Amino acid sequence: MLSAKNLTCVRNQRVLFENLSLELNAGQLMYVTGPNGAGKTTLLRSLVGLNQLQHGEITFNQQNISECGTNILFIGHKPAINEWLTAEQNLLHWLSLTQVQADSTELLYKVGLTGLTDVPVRYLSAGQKRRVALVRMWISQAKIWVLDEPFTSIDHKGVEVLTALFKRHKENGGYVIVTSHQSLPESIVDQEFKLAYRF
Amino acid sequence: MLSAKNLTCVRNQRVLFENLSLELNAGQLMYVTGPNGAGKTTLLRSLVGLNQLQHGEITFNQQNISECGTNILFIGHKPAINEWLTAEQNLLHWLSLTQVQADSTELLYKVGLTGLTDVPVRYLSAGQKRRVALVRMWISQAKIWVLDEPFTSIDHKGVEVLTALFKRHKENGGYVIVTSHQSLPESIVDQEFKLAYRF
Amino acid sequence: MGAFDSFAEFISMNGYADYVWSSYGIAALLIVGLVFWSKHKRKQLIEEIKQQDEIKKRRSQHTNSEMSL
Amino acid sequence: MFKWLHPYAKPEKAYELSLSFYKWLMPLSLIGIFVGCLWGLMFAPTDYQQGDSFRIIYIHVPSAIWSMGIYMSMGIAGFCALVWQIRLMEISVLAMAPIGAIFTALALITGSLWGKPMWGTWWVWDARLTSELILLFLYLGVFALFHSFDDQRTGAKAACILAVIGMINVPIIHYSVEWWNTLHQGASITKFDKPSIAGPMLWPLLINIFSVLLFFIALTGYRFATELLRAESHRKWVINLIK
Amino acid sequence: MMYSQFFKHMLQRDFQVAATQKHEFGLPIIFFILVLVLFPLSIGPEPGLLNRLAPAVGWIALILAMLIALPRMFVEDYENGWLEQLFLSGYPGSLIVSARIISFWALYCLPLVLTSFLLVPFFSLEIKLWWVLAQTLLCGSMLMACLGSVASALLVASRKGSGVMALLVVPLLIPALIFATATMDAAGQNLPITGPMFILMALTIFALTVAPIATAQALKLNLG
Amino acid sequence: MMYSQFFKHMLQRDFQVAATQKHEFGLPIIFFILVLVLFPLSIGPEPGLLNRLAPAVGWIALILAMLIALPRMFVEDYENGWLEQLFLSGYPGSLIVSARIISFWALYCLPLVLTSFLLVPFFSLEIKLWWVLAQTLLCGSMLMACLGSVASALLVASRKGSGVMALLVVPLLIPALIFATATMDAAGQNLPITGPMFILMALTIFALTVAPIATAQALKLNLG
Ligand code: HEM
Ligand SMILES: Nc1ncnc2c1ncn2[C@@H]1O[C@H](COP(=O)(O)OP(=O)(O)OP(=O)(O)O)[C@@H](O)[C@H]1O
Ligand SMILES: Nc1ncnc2c1ncn2[C@@H]1O[C@H](COP(=O)(O)OP(=O)(O)OP(=O)(O)O)[C@@H](O)[C@H]1O
Ligand SMILES: [Mg+2]
Ligand SMILES: [Mg+2]
Repeated sequence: MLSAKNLTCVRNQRVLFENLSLELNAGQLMYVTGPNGAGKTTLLRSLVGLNQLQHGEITFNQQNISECGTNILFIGHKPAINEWLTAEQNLLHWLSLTQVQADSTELLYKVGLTGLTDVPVRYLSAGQKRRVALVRMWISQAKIWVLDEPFTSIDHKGVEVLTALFKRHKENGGYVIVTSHQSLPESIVDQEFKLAYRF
Repeated sequence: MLSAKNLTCVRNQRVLFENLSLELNAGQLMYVTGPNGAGKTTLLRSLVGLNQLQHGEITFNQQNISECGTNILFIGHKPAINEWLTAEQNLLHWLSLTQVQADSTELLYKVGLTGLTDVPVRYLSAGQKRRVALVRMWISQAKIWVLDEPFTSIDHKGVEVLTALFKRHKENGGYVIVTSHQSLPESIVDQEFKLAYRF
Repeated sequence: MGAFDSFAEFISMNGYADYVWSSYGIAALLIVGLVFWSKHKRKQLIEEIKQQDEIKKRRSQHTNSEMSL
Repeated sequence: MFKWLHPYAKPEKAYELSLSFYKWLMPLSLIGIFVGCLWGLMFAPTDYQQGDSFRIIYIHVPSAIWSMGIYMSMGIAGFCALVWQIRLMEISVLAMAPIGAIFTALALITGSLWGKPMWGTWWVWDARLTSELILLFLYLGVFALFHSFDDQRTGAKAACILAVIGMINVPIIHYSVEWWNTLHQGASITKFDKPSIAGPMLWPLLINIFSVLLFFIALTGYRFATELLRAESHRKWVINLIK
Repeated sequence: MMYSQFFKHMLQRDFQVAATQKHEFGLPIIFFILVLVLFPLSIGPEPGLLNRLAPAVGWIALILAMLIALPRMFVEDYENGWLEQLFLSGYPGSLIVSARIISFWALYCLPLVLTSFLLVPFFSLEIKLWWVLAQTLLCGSMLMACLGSVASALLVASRKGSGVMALLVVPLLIPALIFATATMDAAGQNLPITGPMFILMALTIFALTVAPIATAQALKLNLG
Repeated sequence: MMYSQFFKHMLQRDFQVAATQKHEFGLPIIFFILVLVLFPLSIGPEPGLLNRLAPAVGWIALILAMLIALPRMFVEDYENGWLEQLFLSGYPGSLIVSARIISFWALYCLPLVLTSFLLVPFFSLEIKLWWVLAQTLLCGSMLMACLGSVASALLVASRKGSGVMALLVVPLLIPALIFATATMDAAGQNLPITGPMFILMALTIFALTVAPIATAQALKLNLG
């Protein structure tokens, strides 16, 4: 169980959220919504330990979140991709960072990048770049997926595939936390977490 | 009337589009769709003259497109914003570049950035950054709007406002060319232009 | 006049006036300047904090985070 | 001891304490400096070798000595800040840096003003002079580093890291005097290695050295209070205090 | 009229950006000073030798400090898309570019020339000679800003940084360096300096007329 | 076992990135060579003088070339988010950092040291002396890579580039420079060089042990 207690984040004297607590059980998906600037990104980064909080603690199965590195998959606004390398090279580096065995050609086929494997990522279109980052979801062995606007620049079919992927992960007992301004089908959302814009 | 004839673009030996022609009349909106990597961005950049084409010519009222600078508003993937300046400073520079008289405070109010005017743009959230770029649509005196995925990172209400804005521009006899992976309400789309992914 | 025979001699520092007086002058300038700069900074800061406090108050009434036509 | 210190770890208390340092020590130090300078300028006997140019010593030596002293205290404070995560220490590093930089600049300026009549040039590349110049760069580095960050807290921590690392340099610079002089012909400063300072000359110097120390403490207190206000600017006590 | 206003505005924006990135723009100066200091440190404290090297060190420090600043001439505006908006706005490219060259020179080169005064105490350079040196540096930095703007525009999309920049700019700068050395030699021997100085100025003026056009072309190439 | 594999892989990735950005990584070398060339050009061709200056020029060129390369040590991976993924991956920060320091050194410093051989023909430096110089440069560049990694990590978020970098690194490097000069002087006079050389090595080893930890801290500071 992933639980966060009393999170407080203040930015430039504006309270983004205060005493926020949340809990997520295995096999659940939490859909974080809110208007622009509400603090969704900040919350997600805090949950994976990439943000210093004024207050609060986050645990996963009674363990502090900063100690479960390999159990987290975080895909944020930044793609973690070197634009000078090809999609395949980027993927291979990711594979060996997470020590997963997988066939890179097949994976790139799955995200629709066949034929573009030898093109440096900087020539790809916005959506294709995003796909190179999202391919991590296919091979992830992490329990917790924290995804910040995964659908950005992704076309209709892509969005459907991603939702299906969430579903599969949930069925395998994974945790998904996702933000998006595009609505998710209600059938897969277990908790909706609304962040309001605070002044 | 905006018309493009026989546009051909080849990238790295892949034909993105070939002998593509289109026409758009005053007061019309063209919705360019297509899967990731189809060439939407490339097409839009070509239309405003930012891309070298293998073939083809683009005219606006019988004038070559490269001569109607002030008549085009192009908002692409790149925001044209200096992240070290504040939203207001960025806006003021834009105002004096396009030589428009407008009240910057009111404009920033309209895009929902009041209270954040003195914060450098790099601290703003993804959607807020996007809004700083989109504010140009409110003051634009250009006839032709060319917008590449304007809805990226923008929240629900924002999308509605933007659509309303397209409508108003159309009613004033403007031209709108827009791409997006989020669907536009059919009532405002006059032409849908489908680009297929070509191998 | 202490070590000097006359006031004029004191001023001229037996030929080293430029060096001695300018170093004392610069020293005085820098030290006084530092003190005043620190004071100025403090005033500036207090002004800033006051302003921010007001902004914060105003923020709760006058803010808009939504787009509108 | 910690029981006694503890209340001062509260920002309000620390604020009051540091301001009271300023209140009491500042006038004292200014009087001291004034007396020392006046004594040095008017009453100390003329040096038979250097004439009246030697009177620069009353500014040069105190500022030179404390330029090094301040760096050391800055480094130590930075170390404490990093190891024990003491916020107030971080702030004190920031309070000290500009003062140290000014004293370093002063030592350099007065030194070269003294050097011109004595050595015939404004500057020689001798170990001591050079190391003083490097010290100035270190101070500027701490300052520039702090200002490279938008977040005050991050900037302060980064500045502490540099202050601590820079401290390693101080003893090295100190010893480099020996190594360097053995290789490159020592500059004329060697002549003054054993200054035969007599009592009447020495007293105003001692007064000034001591007064400059007091001045440093007083001004640090003041600047510390300011930086503390900045760091705590959203706290209630600050807002109450200002009104 | 409109052009001059546009020009003024471009300059204003550049200064504003520089003011928000204060350090960024103060830093070539620091680099310059450090180069000046590194020399005596590693050569050793011989006033005669240092004096002899002073003009050369001044020029080398200038070239190196500018090589560091040059790559950033257009890159930020290119990456955030402001540059393409400028070119879309319909103003002539060479106008846009000259505004940038001038603001760059005022922000990055002029301070360096002033800072070169440190050669006087540090390298015991005579003030009279420094004055001549400053003039050559003034011309040289303008020339280098022009050459650099072309190089910077060519490289803007490829993020190649100072290295290729150096390779493009320095060979073209060598004639200027030679005439500057000649000027300094003449000044050192109390000969008239008008001859080489004049050539230096002619080079600079030539570069000033050609560079904006070439730069604008190079930028357009990279936007496509 | 796992750690060593991770380490190896990090190195591999850095080399691969360098290979795709060939120019980027060849460029400090070009800069280095340019500094070597600019000297004789602006000083004039006096073999005696040049010979005397050779070690100093070698060191200065090394420092400057590295100052150009250093800011890029972490910045790309920071901006595209790879660095935060590395820190999320649970490997110790100092391991991540040491891999980077070593690959940086191998890619950017080692070639410079080798290139310094050009001093032999250009400045008529004796080969024996060059050998000593190369040793001091080897130590010095390692030391500088360590110091630079801390500075680079501190500045990674602020995009401050070479200027502040210089201000942070050069003062700390001065002791090394002094000992290197001492070593070269001793070698020039055929005296034993072990004394100063030993201190130089001690400094380097000390830096090697401390830098990864400090750098990791600095990076964490910037990720938050
Ligand atoms: C720019 C030039 C100069 C600089 C940067 C400089 C720097 C310093 C420094 C850092 C100290 C403190 C040393 C210590 O406490 O260990 C010092 C002390 C001193 N300096 Fe200078 N100095 C300069 C020029 C001169 C000149 C020209 C003279 C006299 C002709 C001079 C006379 C002294 C004396 C007498 C002391 C006290 C030495 C002692 O503590 O025994 N200095 N200077
Ligand atoms: N240093 C700062 N100064 C002022 N405001 C800041 C600072 N840092 C962050 N903020 C504010 O904090 C909020 C951060 O929001 P965050 O990026 O988490 O939003 P979000 O919910 O992800 O929005 P979006 O949907 O646009 O991505 C923004 O409103 C931003 O203005
Ligand atoms: N230099 C190049 N080498 C190879 N392929 C290239 C190159 N430049 C562009 N491309 C290809 O051209 C296409 C460009 O697509 P473009 O950016 O126009 O797509 P898009 O329709 O805007 O997609 P998205 O919806 O993802 O934004 C991509 O498929 C890309 O792979
Ligand atoms: Mg966000
Ligand atoms: Mg696109």
